[in-house]
Amino acid sequence: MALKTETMILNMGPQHPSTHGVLRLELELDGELIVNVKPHIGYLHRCFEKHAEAMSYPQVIPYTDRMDYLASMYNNFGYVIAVEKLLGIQVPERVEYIRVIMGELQRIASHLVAIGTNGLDIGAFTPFLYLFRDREKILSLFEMTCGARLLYNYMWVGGLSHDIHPDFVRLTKEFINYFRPTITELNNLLTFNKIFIERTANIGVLPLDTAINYGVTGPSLRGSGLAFDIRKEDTYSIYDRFDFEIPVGQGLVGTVGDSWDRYYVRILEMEQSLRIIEQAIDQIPDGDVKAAIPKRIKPPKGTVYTRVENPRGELGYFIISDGNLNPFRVKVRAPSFVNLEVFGELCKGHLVADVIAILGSIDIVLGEVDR
Amino acid sequence: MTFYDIIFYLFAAITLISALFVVSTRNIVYSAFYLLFTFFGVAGIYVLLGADFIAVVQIMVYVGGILILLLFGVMLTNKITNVEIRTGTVQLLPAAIGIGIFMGAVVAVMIWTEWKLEPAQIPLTTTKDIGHLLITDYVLIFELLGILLLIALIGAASIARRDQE
Amino acid sequence: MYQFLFNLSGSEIIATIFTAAVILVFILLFVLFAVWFERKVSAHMQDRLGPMRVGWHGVLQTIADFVKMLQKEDIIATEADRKLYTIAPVLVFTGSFAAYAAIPFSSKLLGSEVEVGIFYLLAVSSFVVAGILMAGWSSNNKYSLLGAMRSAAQIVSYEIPTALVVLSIVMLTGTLSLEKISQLQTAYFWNWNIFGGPEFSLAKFLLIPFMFVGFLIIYISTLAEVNRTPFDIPEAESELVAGYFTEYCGMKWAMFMLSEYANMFAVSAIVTILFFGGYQSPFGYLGNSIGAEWLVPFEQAFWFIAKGIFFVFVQMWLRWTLPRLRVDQLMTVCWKYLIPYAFLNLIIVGFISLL
Amino acid sequence: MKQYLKNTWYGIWTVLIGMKITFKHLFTPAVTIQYPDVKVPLPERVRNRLYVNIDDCIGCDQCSRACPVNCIEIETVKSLPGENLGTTSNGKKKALWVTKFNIDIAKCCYCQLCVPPCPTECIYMTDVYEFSEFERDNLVYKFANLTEEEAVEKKSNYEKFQAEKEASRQVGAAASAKPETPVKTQQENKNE
Repeated sequence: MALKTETMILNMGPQHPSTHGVLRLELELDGELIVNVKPHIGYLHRCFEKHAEAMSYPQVIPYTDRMDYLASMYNNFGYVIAVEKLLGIQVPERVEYIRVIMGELQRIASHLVAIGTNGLDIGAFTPFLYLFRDREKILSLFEMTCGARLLYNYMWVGGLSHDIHPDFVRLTKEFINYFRPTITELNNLLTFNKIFIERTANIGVLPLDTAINYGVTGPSLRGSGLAFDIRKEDTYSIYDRFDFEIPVGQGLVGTVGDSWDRYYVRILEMEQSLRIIEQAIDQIPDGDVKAAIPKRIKPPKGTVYTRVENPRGELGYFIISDGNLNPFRVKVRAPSFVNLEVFGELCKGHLVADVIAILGSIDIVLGEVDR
Repeated sequence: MTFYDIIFYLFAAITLISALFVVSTRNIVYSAFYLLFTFFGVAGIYVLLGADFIAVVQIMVYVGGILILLLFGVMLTNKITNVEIRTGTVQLLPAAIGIGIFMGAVVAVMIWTEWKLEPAQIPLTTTKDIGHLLITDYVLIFELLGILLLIALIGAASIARRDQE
Repeated sequence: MYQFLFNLSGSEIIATIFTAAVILVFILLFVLFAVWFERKVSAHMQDRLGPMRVGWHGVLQTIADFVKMLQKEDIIATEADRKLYTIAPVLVFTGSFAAYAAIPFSSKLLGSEVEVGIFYLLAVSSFVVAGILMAGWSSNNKYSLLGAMRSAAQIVSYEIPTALVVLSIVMLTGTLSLEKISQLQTAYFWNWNIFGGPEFSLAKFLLIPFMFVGFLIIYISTLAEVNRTPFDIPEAESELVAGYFTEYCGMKWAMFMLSEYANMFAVSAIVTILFFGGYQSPFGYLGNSIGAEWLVPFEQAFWFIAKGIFFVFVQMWLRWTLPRLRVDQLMTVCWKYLIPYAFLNLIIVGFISLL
Repeated sequence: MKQYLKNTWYGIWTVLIGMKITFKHLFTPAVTIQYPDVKVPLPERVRNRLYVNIDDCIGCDQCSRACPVNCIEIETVKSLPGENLGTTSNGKKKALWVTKFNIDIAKCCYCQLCVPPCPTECIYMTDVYEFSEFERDNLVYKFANLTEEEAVEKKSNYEKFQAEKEASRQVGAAASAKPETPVKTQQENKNE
């Protein structure tokens, strides 16, 4: 028996509490089932790429902070690597080690927010606050080092803005010891909670070929079962010196590539990041962190593309230099933006409540999507 | 006029007035909500008659079940944005004749029946007696009704089921 | 209490109004306390402090909030249906207030001794549903309507497992009256229904596990009936913003909150009465042992409120622990898990109580 | 059927585990503080409100050029040959009157790019972080220690001096025109 039905358009966002910022979703609903999703972006567009053309090379760094404001360190990291490649300078060992440690701490901090907000969208308020409590500890480490808690401007072309604090090594070790049990607690409280599993397992399954076709990277791709990590595939900095694994989604409680897998990959990645930090923290050589910083950054004519494994995926910087003080063009391959493309595909046939669970598991930052 | 009389007239007024609105309001959603007050008034009168069990059943089944279902239907078919379903008046003359005859019959029955006037004796509890009667004298009917409802339930579920693709 | 006031004043009207007023005052005081308590419980569970400024540890915070709410402008959206929009919060509160009429706080302090008490409680909750639907529809907001629909579907379905468990208790005690059910589980805690009731026999011990299952079922389903996490789908702030009361503000919104917290206590009271001895003290009465008979009702009221608040605390505890279910999973839990278990439980309890 | 029972059990069990964890946390001390009463000690490198020690400033404009958001505005007037402006604390001789040194802290992005270029280390970030204002204009911090009259005076002095020099050059009609001077004035115009 066919009844004549109509779909309903529901506007979700830009002021919706769980669209992670100012994303607007236009949902086409059949009852509560989703027929189609149209993400509308651009509410946070700040013309980063155009702006960078008017800035000198070091002045761009504070702007990269503001793209993915949950992983500022890593944005700096990618940018300075690109400019250093353009300039052809080698940074001191000490700088490389500190950069890796900072980058991995930032990855943990960023994943904590991703996991926490994913839980929060599903209704678990308490784990979210526990994770924020732990993130604050990482931010304190950063603050101690460079004086800022969110937008660091810490990595400079050819070096760092500050050397690490004398207490940094001790406090970081303390943090690692403190943080390991917290992950276990989180797993007990949220990850393996039956309700959480029901809400995320088999929801928003992203098959591997779709993921590759859309260019999805980062934990979202690894959740679908492909161990692709730029830290291993296209090693930069000194990542080849550390022993770590690339966790992939295995479909422990559902299908490979579902929301739960993407979530769980992040938890496993935090553990791997802890491993990297543990290895690196004892090996930091002595030296000057500002030795290689050039007085005037004026790269020769040329282009460069570098990519790093940002907590959200492949963060690429494409820089064209025309030999001036300002870059001619800075193009960013923002992982959140690319990952968001696949969102509509994931939501089809799910319920309204799943939209936010899926969105949380993709983990986008609107600052980076819109740039 | 005692306290109970006042309450009785209150409930009666609620029932009648809201019943009037149910038929006279043009907005269907309003009608449905007025029906709520009608049911409520009737339940109140049941309580005053000492039929507390029936009163509660009245609220539970009619308000909690049937009315909610009705509201569901009305609200989901009515578009949320401004388009309102309204009831109109059609076939005024035949309806008037029909209602006139019906009213006449009711009034005639009211007048010509020999009402027994007894001092009111409100039974303390009715629940137990109802229960006993249901599983002794009326057990067959009770069971049949149960089966009927079950069939209706299954039928409804099978109609409402999404088509398998 | 009604009888007492009636004797005192000699007027039915005054007695009625006073009884109602006492209950209303209790609800208001309880809500003031519960809102503060909820905030403190959630804060301490999340390693926070919660409100600390107004009064000792913020005890007067709710009053401050209430004053703020009174000052708020009463905004009604232009496209909203004014009449229904205004009635809805009143209707919702009426529903939860009416439930209190039948709850026995102690052997003396009870609004009305309704013979079909527990049945009545289940019935008046349908007013809340109608109110919620009214609020959702009249707001003229898609989120509100979705929230109202979900809420109505949820409350109507979860009435079934509740009723089934209630039925098993009714079979055990042979009465529908809340007052009588409380009276039966007298004196000490091992006489409570959760421990198989007052009669000392083989059946008592056989009943314990099934009573426990029954308690779990009714607790879960009442949780759903008052829209608390993990069943707070109708007002899920992360998906439907606030569900049926998205558009409300100021005192009208406060009415919804009032009703929500009043309902929390009401369902806790139901659980207490059915399984945990109602107003009966777990350890005997001080008033009886020192010969001060007048003390007993107060002691009973104390125990009743204490038990009620304990279950309210558990509700809060669950809320700050669990994520929320999806709307279809909510129905799955109800129809595929709770109802079969409740049904099975009902049959087994029926057989055992025949022993 | 087995799956069904397992689901039920798993559902109840994980809820209980979660409840155990939250109950434990009910008695752990809070990590938050009562902010305006209790304040977190800030680390020494903390980056908050900018401060300029104007006594040390030589008006070199390096910080202003390093700033990515152009929140620092500096105006200088060249000193006359006879004037002594004193020295900075690290021994540099001042040569410019700093007539205007405004920082619009509302624009500032706290990136600290202005600090390292300063040759006299006179601009730095302090640990003051509570400086909200009701008027946005109050967020423009004026660091120049010359009063307005003094600034006008210095400016006119310099212009007079410049005019005199020009006049003497024209009078002398010598070929010793310095190419440096017009460049300087141009830059000053730009700064205005």
